[in-house]
Amino acid sequence: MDILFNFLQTGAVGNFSWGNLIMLLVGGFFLWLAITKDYEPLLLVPIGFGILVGNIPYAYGMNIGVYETGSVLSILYQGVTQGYYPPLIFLGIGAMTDFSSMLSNPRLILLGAAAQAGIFATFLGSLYLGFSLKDAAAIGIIGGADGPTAIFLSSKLAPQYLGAIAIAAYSYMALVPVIQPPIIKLLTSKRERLIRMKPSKPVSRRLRVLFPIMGFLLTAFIAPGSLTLLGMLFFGNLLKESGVTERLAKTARSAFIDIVTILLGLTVGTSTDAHRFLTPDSIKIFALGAASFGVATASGVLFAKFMNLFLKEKINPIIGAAGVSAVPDSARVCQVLGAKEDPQNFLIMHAMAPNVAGVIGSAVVAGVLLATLGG
Amino acid sequence: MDILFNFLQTGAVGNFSWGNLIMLLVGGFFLWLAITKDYEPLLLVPIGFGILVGNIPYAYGMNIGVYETGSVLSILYQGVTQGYYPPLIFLGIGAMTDFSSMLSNPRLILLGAAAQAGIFATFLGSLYLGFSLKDAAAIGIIGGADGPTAIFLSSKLAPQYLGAIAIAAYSYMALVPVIQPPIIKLLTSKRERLIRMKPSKPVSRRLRVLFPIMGFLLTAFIAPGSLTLLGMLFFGNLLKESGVTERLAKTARSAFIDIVTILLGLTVGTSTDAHRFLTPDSIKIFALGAASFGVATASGVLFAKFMNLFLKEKINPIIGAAGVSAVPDSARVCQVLGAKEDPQNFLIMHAMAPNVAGVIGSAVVAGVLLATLGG
Amino acid sequence: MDILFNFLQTGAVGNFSWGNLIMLLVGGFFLWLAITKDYEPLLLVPIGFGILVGNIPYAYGMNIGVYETGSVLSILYQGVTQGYYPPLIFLGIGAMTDFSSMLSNPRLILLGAAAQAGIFATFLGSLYLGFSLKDAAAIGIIGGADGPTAIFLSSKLAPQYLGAIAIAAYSYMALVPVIQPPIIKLLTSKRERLIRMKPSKPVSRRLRVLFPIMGFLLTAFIAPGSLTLLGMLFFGNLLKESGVTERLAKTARSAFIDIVTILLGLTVGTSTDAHRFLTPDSIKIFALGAASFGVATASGVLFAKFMNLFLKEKINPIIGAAGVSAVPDSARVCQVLGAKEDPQNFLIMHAMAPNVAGVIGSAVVAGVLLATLGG
Amino acid sequence: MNETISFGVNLTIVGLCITFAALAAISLGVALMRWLDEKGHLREEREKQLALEKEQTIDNLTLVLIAAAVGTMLQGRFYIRSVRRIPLIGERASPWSMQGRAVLLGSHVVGRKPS
Amino acid sequence: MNETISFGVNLTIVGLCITFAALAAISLGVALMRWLDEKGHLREEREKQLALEKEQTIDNLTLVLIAAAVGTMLQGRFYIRSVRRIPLIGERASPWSMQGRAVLLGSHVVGRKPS
Amino acid sequence: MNETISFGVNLTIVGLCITFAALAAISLGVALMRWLDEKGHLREEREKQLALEKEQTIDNLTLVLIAAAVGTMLQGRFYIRSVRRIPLIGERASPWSMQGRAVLLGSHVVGRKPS
Ligand code: NA
Ligand code: NA
Ligand code: NA
Repeated sequence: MDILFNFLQTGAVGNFSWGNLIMLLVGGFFLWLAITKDYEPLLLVPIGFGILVGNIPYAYGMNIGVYETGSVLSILYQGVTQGYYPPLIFLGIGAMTDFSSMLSNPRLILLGAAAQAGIFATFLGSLYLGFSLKDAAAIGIIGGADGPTAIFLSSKLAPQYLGAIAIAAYSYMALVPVIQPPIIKLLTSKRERLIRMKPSKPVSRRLRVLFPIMGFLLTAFIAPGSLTLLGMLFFGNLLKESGVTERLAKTARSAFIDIVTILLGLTVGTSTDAHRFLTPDSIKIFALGAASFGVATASGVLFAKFMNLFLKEKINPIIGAAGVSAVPDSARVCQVLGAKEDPQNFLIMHAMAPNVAGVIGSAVVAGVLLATLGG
Repeated sequence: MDILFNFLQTGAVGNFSWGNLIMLLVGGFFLWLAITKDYEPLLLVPIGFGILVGNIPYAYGMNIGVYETGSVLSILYQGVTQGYYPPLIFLGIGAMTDFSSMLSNPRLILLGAAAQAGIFATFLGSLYLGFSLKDAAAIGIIGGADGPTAIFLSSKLAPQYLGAIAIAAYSYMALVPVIQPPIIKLLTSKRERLIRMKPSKPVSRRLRVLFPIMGFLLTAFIAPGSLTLLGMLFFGNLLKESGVTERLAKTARSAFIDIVTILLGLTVGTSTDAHRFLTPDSIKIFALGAASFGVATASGVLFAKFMNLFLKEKINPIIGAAGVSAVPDSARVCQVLGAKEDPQNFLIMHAMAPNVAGVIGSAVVAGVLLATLGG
Repeated sequence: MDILFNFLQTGAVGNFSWGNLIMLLVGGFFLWLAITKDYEPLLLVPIGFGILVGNIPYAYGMNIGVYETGSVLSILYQGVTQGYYPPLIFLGIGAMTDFSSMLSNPRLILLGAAAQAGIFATFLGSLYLGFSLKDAAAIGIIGGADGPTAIFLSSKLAPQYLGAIAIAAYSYMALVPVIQPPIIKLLTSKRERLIRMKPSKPVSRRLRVLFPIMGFLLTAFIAPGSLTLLGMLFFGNLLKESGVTERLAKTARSAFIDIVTILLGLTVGTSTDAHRFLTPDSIKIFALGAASFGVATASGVLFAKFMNLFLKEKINPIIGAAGVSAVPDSARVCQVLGAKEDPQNFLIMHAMAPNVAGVIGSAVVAGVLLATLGG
Repeated sequence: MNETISFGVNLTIVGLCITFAALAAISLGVALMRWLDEKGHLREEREKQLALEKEQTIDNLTLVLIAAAVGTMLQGRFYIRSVRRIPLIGERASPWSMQGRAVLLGSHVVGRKPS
Repeated sequence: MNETISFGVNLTIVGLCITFAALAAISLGVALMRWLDEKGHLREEREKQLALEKEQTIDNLTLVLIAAAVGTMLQGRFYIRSVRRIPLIGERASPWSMQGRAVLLGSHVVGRKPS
Repeated sequence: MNETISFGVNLTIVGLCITFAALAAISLGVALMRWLDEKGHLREEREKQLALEKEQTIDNLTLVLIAAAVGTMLQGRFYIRSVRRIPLIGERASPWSMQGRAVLLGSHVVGRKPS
C-alpha cells in the first residue's frame, strides 16, 4: 500500500494545482483554434499540445519535466534556450520564400521598416510598466509579428519570459485577421482603399540569385547583430534561387523545417507551466503585445499614406499593414479588404512586398537590440 | 618497422579476442535474419551492422569506440544514453498509427493491459535470480515487446544492461511468429478460434482528433512517468489526425523517424562489445526475455477468455495474444492463426486494437516503474 | 548619440579589415564558380555563403561568431569540430553509391590504392616545409580528394588548419577537370588512350549485399582507425543493397545527407575568418594541395601502366586518374578524355571502379594516420 | 521471501492495477466519446459524402491529359468550361507555400472572358 | 635528413603498404565471392526474369487510366478480370504502414462475387 | 523621465533610423540591380523562351503512354525517332545520383542503329 500511496503522491493527486487546470484549458483552446479555425495550425498544434504536456501535475525529481536538467524534454528544449531552432526555421523560410514581389517594386520595402515602429512602441511601454531594458526589448519584439525572431531574441535577452513572449506572438499572429481590419479602415478613406496598383514586371533570374547575397551583405554590414537570423534566411533563399542546389533547398523547406518546427513548438509549449506562466507579468506582456500589433499596423498604413505625398504612382495604403510580417496572413488581410471595395483589385502580390520586407525589418531590429543590450 | 609494429598493436593483431569473433557471428546472424527472413529488418539491419562495428578489435585510446568520450560513435550514442531517441521514434509511430480499430471497439483495449502481466512476471523472475530492483524492472520491460520503451526504461534504470535488453527485446519481437502460435493453440479450443467478430463500425473524424488529446490526459494523469513516451506518441497521432498539420505528420513518420531509427539501431548495436555483452547476466536476460514473451501471450489470451464469461458478443481469444505489442507482427500472427481455421475470418483488424493498446500499456508500466524506482 | 556611436563601434565601421574584404571576394568567387560554372555546387554554395557570413566585420563579444562559445554558429559548428558531420555524410554517400562497377572488375580496385601516393607525397612535402607530423598528415589528406575525409582527419589532427584544408580540398575537387587532363595526356600515348575495355558483366544481388559487410570487416581489421568513416559508408551501402531497408536508405541519401551537407558547408565556410585564414600557412597549404592532386593523378595513371605489364586484357591507363576519388568528376574527366580519342569508347563505367575504390583508399589512409599520430 | 521480493510483489500488484486503471479509463473515455459522437455522426457522414464528391483525387497533369485525350477523340466538338482546383489538406497546411501561387495568380490578372 | 622526416618516410612506406593491403584484400575478397557466386548465378538470373515479368512498373492510377482508355476504345466489349497490386520493396520494409491497409481491407470484408 | 526611459527613447530613435537605413539600402540596391539588369534582360527573356520550348514538363512514363496511345490510334503508321530526356535542375545538382545512370548507360554499350 505504501507503493500505491507513494505513487499517487508523485502524480496528479499529490501535485494538482488550479493553475495547471487553467493552462490545460488554454492548451485545449489553442488546439481548438488551430484545428477548427485553421489559425496558424503548424505552430498552434505543437504549442497547444506542448502546453498540455507541460501542465500535467507530478512531483519534481522524476527527471521528466522541461526544466529538469537531463530530462528528454529539457534536451529537446536546448534548441530554444541556446537559440538554434529559430535560425534553422529561417533557413527553411528562406528556401520557400519568393522575394519576386519585393524585387519588382523596391520602394514597397520601406513599408516593412515603418511597421517596426510597433516594436519600439511596445519597448517603451514595457519600460514604462517597469520592465528592465532587456526584458522590455524582448517584449517589444512581439510587435515584429515573427515567431522565430521573437523566440530568438527573448532566449538571449529574457529567457524567463520566453514562454509568455512566444505564446503572445503566435496568438496575435493567429489573430491578425481580427486585429488589423478595423485599424486599417479607421485610417484610410474608401477612395484610398480603391487605389489600383500596376501589375509588377517579372524579375530576372540573375536578380533573384544576386538578391540574397546583396541583401545579406547590406543588412549584416549595417546591423551585424541580425547576422544569425538573416544569414540563414538569405542562405536558404540562395539555395532556392541559385538553380544548382535545388535538392538542398527542397530538404531545407520540407523535412528540415518540419523537424525543427515540431520540436520548437512542442518544447515552447511545455515551457509554460502554470507556476511560471500564470503571473501578472504575463498579463502585462499580453496586453503590451496586443498594443504592439495595433501600433505596427497603424505605422505601416500611415507611412504608406506619407509616401503617397511624394509619389506619382500612388500606393494603396492598405498594404502598409502587411509590413508587420505575420507572413502571409497579413498580406491576405490586405487582399480581402481591398477586394471588399473592388473585387477585381488584386492587392496580394503587392502586399507580399512589405510582408517579406517586414520579416527582414524585424530581424534587423532584433539585431540592433541584441547588439546594444545583449552580451 | 616500429611504425608497422605499433600499428599492428593498435589493430586486430594486438587486440583480438574470441568473444569478438562470437559477437561478429551474432551480428552476421542478425543481418541474415533480417535480410533473408525479413524479420524486423528496419531494426535488425542497423543493429546487426552495429554489432559488427562494435566488435572490431582495436586498442582503446584511439577515440573511436562508442564507450570513448568524444568519439563520433559516443556522440551519436547520446541519444540512447540520454534517452531521447525512443520518444522521437514514438513521435513517428504516433504519426503513422491508425487507432481506428481500437476506437471502434473500446473493450478490446483491456487486452492490452492484460498482456503487460508478462512484464511483471519477468520482473519478479529477475528479482528471484538476484538482480536489483532497478535492473529487474529494466529486464522485465522486455516483456512489453516494444523496442523504444525497453531502451528508454533501461537507459534510465539499468544502463549497463541496455545493450542486452535491447537486443533481447528486438530478437524476441522478430521471433513473435515462432513463439506465439504454440502458446495460443495450447490455451484455446478450435471452437474458440473459429469465433467470428462483427466488422467494426467506422470512426468519425472528430473522435480520431479528440482521442490523442483525451488518451494523453488520462494516461498522464494516472501515470505521469509515462509522459515522455506517451506524450510523443499521442502528439504524433494528433499531427496525423488533426487534418491541419499533415506536412508535419508526414515528416515525423518518414524522414524524422528514419533518421532516428538509423542512429538508434546502429549505436545500440555498437554498444554490444563482447567484453560487456558476453556475460552470464546476458544469458539470464535472454532466458527471462523468452519467458516474458510467453507469459505475456498467455495472459492476453486467458484474459480474453475471462472477458468472454461476461460478454454477449464473444471475443475470439486469439487476438488476446496481440496485446503484447510487437506491432504489427503479433496482429499478423493472430490473422494467420485465425485464417488457418477459417480462411474467411479476418481477425487482423480486430487484433490491431489490443496491439496498439499494448503499446500504450507497456508505456504506462514503464511510467509506473520509472516513478517508483527511478530518480 | 552614444547609442549610435556604440552601435557603430560594434559593427562594420569599428571592425573593418582589408582581410575581411578579400575573404568576401573569395566567398563571392566560390559562389560564382558554383552557380555559373556548376563546379561542385552542393558544397561550394554553402561554403561560399559561409565565407561571407564568417567575414562580416563586428565586435567580438556579441555572441554571434562561430568561434564564440554558445553562439548558434558555434553550436552548429560542433558537428565539424567533434567530427560527426563527415561520417554522417559518408552514410548518405554509401546509401547512394553503386559499387557494381567495382565488383564486376575487382582488379581495378588497386588503382584506388595507387592514387593515395598523392597523400603521402604531400605529407612529406609538408614535413619538409616545417609543419609538424600531425599538421602534415592533415594537409596530406587533401590529396585524398575527398571532402568529408579531409574534414574528419583535420578536425582530429590539426583543427587550426581545418578551414584552409577543407577549402583547399573542395577547391581542387572542383578544379579536377582543369588539373587532370594535361597530366594524363603527358603520361599516356595516344595508343594507350585508345584501349577499349570489355563491358563488365552484371553483378548478382547476393554479391552486392555481401560486399558492404565483407568490405567493412576487411578494412576495419586491417586499419581500425578508418572504422568510423568506412563503417558509415558500408552501413549506408548495406541499407541500400539489402532490399529490406529501402526507406532508411532513401532518407539517408536524401533528407539526412542534405541536412548535414547544409550545416557542414555553411559552418566550414564561416570558420574562415580573415584573421585565421589569410596566413602564410594557408598559402603553403594551397600550394601543397595543388601538388598533391598532381601526384595522385600521376600515380594512378602510372600504376595502371605498371599493371598492364602483367595483364593480358589491358587497362586503359586514363582510368588510373579516377583513383583520386573526387567522385564522380574525375570519372567524367576520364570519359571525356577517352571519348576525345574515340567517341565510341565508354570509359566512365570502368572509371567508376577506381573512383569509388579511391574513396575507400583515402579513408584507409586517414585511418592509418589517425592510428599512428592521433590520440 | 526476502524484503526486495516482497516489495517486488507489491509493486507488481499496484503496477498491474494502475495499468488496468489507465487502459480502462481510456476504454471508458472512448466509449463515452463514441456515444456523444453518435448524434453528430449522421450529419458528418453526409458532409463527408459531399466532400468526397467535390474533392479532386487525381493530379492536375492527369486531368489535363484526360481532357486532352477525350478532346482528341471527340475532335473538338466540345470545350472545357471550368477546371477547379481544390487545395488538398496537406497544401492548405503550409501557408508559406501559398505565396508563390498568390504571386503567380496576381501577376496574371485576367478579367472574365466575354462570352 | 632529420628525425621527423625520417619518421615521415617510414610512415609513408608502411602507410602505402597497408593501403595496398586493404584494397588488395577487398579485391581478392570480391574476386572470391564472384567465383563462389557463379554457381548460384544462373538460377538467380532466371528468378530475376520471373520477378520482372510479375512486377508492376507503373502506378495504379496510370493502370486505371490505361484500362479506362482501352475500355473506351473497345467500347465495353471486354472487362477487367483482376488487377493485382504487388507490394513494392520499399513498402514491404515498413510494417507500420501496412496497418492502415490491413484495417481498410478488414473493414470491407467481401465474399467472392458469385459469377 | 528617468534614465532608463530616456535611454529607451534614444534607442528607439537610433533603432528606427538603422532599420530604415537597412531597408532603404536594400531598396536602393535592388533598384540599382534592376537598372543594371535591364540591358541583359531582353536577351535572357529570349533564352528563357527557348528553354521553355525545350524543357520536358511531363514525366517520362506519361510520355511513353502518350506515344503508345497515339501509336495505337495511328496503327503503326509512324515511329518514334528520338525521345530526348533533358535532366531537370534538381537532378543535375546531385552528381552522385548520376553514377547509377552512368553505369547503366555504360553497361549497355550500343552502337548507332544502321539506318
Ligand atoms: Na516584422
Ligand atoms: Na506491450
Ligand atoms: Na581518394
